[in-house]
Amino acid sequence: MDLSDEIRIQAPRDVVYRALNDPEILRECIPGCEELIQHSPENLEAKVVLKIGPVKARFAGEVTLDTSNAPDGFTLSGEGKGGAAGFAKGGAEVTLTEDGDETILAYTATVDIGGKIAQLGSRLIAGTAKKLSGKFFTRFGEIVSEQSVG
Amino acid sequence: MNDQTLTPEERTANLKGMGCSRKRVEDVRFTQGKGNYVDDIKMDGMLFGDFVRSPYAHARIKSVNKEAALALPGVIAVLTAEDLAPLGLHWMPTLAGDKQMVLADGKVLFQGQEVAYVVAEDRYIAADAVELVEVDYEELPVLTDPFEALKSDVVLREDLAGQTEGAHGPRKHHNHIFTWEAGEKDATEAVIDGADVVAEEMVYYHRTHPCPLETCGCVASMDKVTGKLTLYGTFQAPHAIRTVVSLISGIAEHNIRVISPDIGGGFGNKVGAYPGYVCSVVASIVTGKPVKWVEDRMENLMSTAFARDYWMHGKIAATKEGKITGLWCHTTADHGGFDACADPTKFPAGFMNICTGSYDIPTAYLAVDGVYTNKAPGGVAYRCSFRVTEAAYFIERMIEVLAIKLNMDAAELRRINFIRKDQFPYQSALGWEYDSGDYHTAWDKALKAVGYEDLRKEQAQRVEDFKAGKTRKLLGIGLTHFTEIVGAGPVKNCDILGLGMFDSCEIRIHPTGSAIARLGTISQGQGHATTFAQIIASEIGLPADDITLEEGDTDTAPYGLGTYGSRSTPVAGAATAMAARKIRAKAQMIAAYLLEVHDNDVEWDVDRFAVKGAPERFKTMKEIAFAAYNQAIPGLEPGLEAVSYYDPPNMTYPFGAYICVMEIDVDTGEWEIRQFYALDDCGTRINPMIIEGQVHGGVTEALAIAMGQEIAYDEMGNVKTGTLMDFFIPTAWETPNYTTDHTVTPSPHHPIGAKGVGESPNVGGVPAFSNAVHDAFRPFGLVQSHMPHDHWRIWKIANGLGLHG
Amino acid sequence: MIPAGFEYHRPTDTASAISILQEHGDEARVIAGGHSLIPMMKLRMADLAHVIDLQDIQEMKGIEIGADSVTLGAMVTQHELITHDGLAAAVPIIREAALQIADPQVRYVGTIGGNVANGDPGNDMPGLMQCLDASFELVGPDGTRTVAAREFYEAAYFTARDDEEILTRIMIPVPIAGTGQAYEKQKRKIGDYATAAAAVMVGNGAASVAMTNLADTPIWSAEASAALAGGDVEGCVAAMLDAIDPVEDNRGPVEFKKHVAAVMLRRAIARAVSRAG
Amino acid sequence: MSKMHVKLTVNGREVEGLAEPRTLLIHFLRENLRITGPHIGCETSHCGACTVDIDGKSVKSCTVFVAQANGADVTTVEGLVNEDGSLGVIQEMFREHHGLQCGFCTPGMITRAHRLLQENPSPTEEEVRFGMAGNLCRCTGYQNIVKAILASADMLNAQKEAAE
Repeated sequence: MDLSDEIRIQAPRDVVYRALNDPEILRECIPGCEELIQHSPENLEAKVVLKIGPVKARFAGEVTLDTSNAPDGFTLSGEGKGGAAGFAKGGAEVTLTEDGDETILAYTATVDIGGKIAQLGSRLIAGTAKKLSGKFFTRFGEIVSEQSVG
Repeated sequence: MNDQTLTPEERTANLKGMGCSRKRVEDVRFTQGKGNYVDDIKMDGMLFGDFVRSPYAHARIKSVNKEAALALPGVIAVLTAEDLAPLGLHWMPTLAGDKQMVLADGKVLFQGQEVAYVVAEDRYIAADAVELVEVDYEELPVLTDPFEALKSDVVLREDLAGQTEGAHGPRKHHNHIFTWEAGEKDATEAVIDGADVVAEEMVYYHRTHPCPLETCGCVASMDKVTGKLTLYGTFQAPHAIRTVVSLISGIAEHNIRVISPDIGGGFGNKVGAYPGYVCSVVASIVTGKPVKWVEDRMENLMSTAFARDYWMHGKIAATKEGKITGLWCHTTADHGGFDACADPTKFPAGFMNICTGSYDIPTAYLAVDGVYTNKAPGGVAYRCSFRVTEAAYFIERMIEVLAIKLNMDAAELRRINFIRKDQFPYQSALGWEYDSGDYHTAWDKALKAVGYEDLRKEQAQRVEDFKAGKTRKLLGIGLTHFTEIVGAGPVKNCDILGLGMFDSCEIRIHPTGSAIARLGTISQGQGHATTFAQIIASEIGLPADDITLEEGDTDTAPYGLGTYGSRSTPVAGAATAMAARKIRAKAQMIAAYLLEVHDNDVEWDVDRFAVKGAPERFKTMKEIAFAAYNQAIPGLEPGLEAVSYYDPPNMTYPFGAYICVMEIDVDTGEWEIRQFYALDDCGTRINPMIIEGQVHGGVTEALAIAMGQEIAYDEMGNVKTGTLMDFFIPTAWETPNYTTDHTVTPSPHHPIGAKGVGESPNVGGVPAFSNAVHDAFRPFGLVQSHMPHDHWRIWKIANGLGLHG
Repeated sequence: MIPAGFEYHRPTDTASAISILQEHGDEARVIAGGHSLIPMMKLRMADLAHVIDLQDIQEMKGIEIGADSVTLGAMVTQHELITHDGLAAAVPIIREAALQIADPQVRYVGTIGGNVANGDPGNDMPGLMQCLDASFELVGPDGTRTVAAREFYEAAYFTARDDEEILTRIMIPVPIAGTGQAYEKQKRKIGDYATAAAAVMVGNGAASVAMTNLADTPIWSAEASAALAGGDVEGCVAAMLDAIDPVEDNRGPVEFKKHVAAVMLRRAIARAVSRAG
Repeated sequence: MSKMHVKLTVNGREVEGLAEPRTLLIHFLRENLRITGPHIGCETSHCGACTVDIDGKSVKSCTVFVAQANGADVTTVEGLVNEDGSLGVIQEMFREHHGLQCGFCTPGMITRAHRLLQENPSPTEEEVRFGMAGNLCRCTGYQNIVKAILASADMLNAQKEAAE
């Protein structure tokens, strides 16, 4: 399943880029994120509680960042394992475009899910993934804008 | 009641023997909830086993961490392949000559595969512990398409790497299992090359699942004092299970008792051996306690035996008048991760070579390639004899496709190609000898019953109305004439894992004239306790109500191969009649002695032997039974019992004519069955009520399969249809009423002429429904589309034909 | 399929239920009929430490038929909706839709509150409530508020209800006399969610149109409703097709769902129009 | 997990027991009380094999926690036999009309049919089919089940008339 969207952030591109690499900010933005540990600039480990309607499952995942294209954007890929609930894997390509003092953040993401969650929830995954990624970027935009303004 | 005052007809009626719609004796317990199914068994100290299963369709297992699970109070053990390996039980043989992992050995090959087996004090703790077993997987590329699998570099079965010879001959590729051929390749291709008309299509019979309402399960109980293992389970073939368990566990066969209690539907799902059985046995041996394992519905649909998944590429040749001259078929068979098909050993594609169907086809060729993929193993005969529903679907689609090519009426095309009554016994081009049949009579009766010509007129009018914008509904007339091959089978060519496919019956008459019969089969709803008693009643003249039937206990029943492939009546039913006849033969001697005449001077009369020419001088079977035990008869042993092991000389070939009239909404893809007529010829009819019930049920399963039921996978190998929300089983609301009918063409080689009927309605039903869908769109140019015909696929047909404006 | 363990609560009033919710936060969930939540718990997809059963809360029960408005307690079952003649007289489309939900057993325990509150786009009642312009009463630690059904749904399972709020009542304006109503649903079989479903009210120069399971929320369209009010059926269908955003699942691909959506909508309109007086 | 005290009336008899709240009613009936008529078929509330009657409602007991049923009046297929132990009318009609084969769905079918006929003593065939749509059968194709229920209705109505 593919997702894409773009948002406008009231902050310069390098600020946005730095924020995207800041585990503390990411932790705050990822819906349900309980823990985000940075093992290296490229490797992160996350613990996320996915709570969607009747579903509530804990995922543990690893995320790898590819920063070779900084600060125009970066790509990330990761896999999360939710035990009996199943697993999810995917990647996202984020591009940052300067627009005056602001930055346009565009992303395209691919998500594949497996296990029970795919068997039972496929009809709801697309909408939920869209909602969650929307939540992430909205929150991200808010925090970065606030920090930048502040 | 004074026997002398009753007419022979009245005495016959009192027996409730063959031909009468005797009420079922089983129902008294079932209707009040007193059946005894495997999950009803509860034993002191019984533990419960549950599986950790793979969420991945293909992955390497890097590690399994049991610690947290073992730390949970109430958890007794967590078994993995490593624990089973020292016992040699981490792999087990399949019925198809392959081997299958009991617990994942280094990697998993399909979603839902068994990885670890948790044993706990009850099922709640076991379920909690399953969550606590941590398995680290490394995902591998997934192959769900057999055609891709045959091209891929990815090696699914690393254990077979480098092996170019499999259980059924050479392997052409590392994901290839076997090639099986029948008929004349060159001759068939020559006929096709030179034919007036050739129709060619790919006919796909999708993957589905028997999905009995009761899932699979067992209770294994090892008595360490006596050394005896008792295994209760949902087994369609208890004796075969006993032998298999003995062979793989090393426990002597006499120390194993396998009991099939009441079974909540089988339909082929409960023929094979599953990892759950092996793990439960091991767990009981290790713990010394009874261990129960019952799978849940998702596990059932994901991991136990699937059915079908045959890609059948066909070519059919004919003269321009429509006389079929040749049939060619190449099948690509998707077997999943292990070849666990339940077929007789010499037939790795079952009886797919019955695919010439009801037609006199002089030349034919069939080749089947088995392929490994990342799907569940199985390939069982789901309410059909081995691969017969695939064969029937194939030929009945090819006939329709040929009719389109010839611009002929499909009913007429069938009629001119049927094997004629005078051709039986008929030798088919692919190697079978059809025992008996009268297809033209059945066909004409069916067409007349539904008013075929009027239906065609109505359909033509409907097409006109549709084109004129007066209706959005089309009318489809689905025709099928099927021939089954059931009753496997002659031991000379049918065995499973080397076990010859005879069956057995032992009858013991008690002194007061009641009886018990024990069989090697096991009912899963077919009503054996009712119908086999009827056979005995007619054969030996004791009332069916006085005869108890016992099946499914290997300690008491004679060895038999079990109930599947419609073999109970053709094989065990024959054994029953033969055992009864042995008893009658002895009874004749006893009667003659009692009547003080020569053996040949008495004759059989419903329920007694009477002196020839003096019917008032007789001895009833009841009297004879008493004498057999209590009177010294020179030259005869006391007692009255007999056993028969019946090795049938041939299969039986039931047939039928089914017609489905279906309304289809072009805009939504919704369908409605307006009429369904099912004529079955299963030879001699033992219990018409039960036959009718079997037909209703079988046609309904066909409806499900044709119209929506499938095991669907996505590209990642996720099972998309793992619950009854998505796995289509019609309710009373979607299911129509059926009209049943029959002709009777007895089997010439079966002692009572019976042929078996439980599976015919599924074999005949699927093409009838599918042909109705195709037929509705034939006037608009549809030739072939794939099942299941759920709403969106029907809509897609209509859309593709430009019917949505 | 065995659920994980939890602590069970059965409060007798809404306030107690809310305080339990507050106390346990994320770990607690209310259940009414339970037929959405319990299967998920059995599949170990929902792991909750506290289950709050609402069955003994009398104030969440009952059907009140007023002159202008119908009030349904959240714990009213589908079965009660079907068998209540007063309700059928006031808002007949509710019975028509409720009969299309699940199966008899599930309708005995499934509640209107559960159906509208959990935000599953497959549920039938949310779209119907949007069509009827119903509003939902939410009670939480900070008191009671009312949210229009048309404002309630954000995404699959995301709604305007806060975690510590309970949906207690549903208020439905009684359509004025002469309004024709119809609910049309295509499904694979009894018990299934809609492949597509349409709720339509039309008459007296007004109209309201909503659809189910064709996006991650129910879809009520002002444009489609306005078009239909003006007698423009094709405009209504076009506007609705613009508003929906179905995804592919086992019920079929997107193009099919869009096509069926239009068919269901046209059929519902035709029936509603035929019933309008 | 701590257990709770559960008290139910089952088939007219008061029963008590200790159970975890998460215990499904079907398991409480089958494992604790050894009432094994209701069966487990699909576990997601689609098949109806576990149907019991709770306080006058047909309910799928695989999707009810015993905690929710605490205090309820439960009837299972075992409770539908006559006082003398003979088969009740619906049970007898299922047998008479061959409305069952493997028998696994039968307890749920009969229990559901019982409630259906309580609410609608003279249903049409269509009403029977709609009213039984929460119960799946893999064996019979429903035709004889429907026949059995319609025959039960006639028989029960005749009995009622005779009693009046």
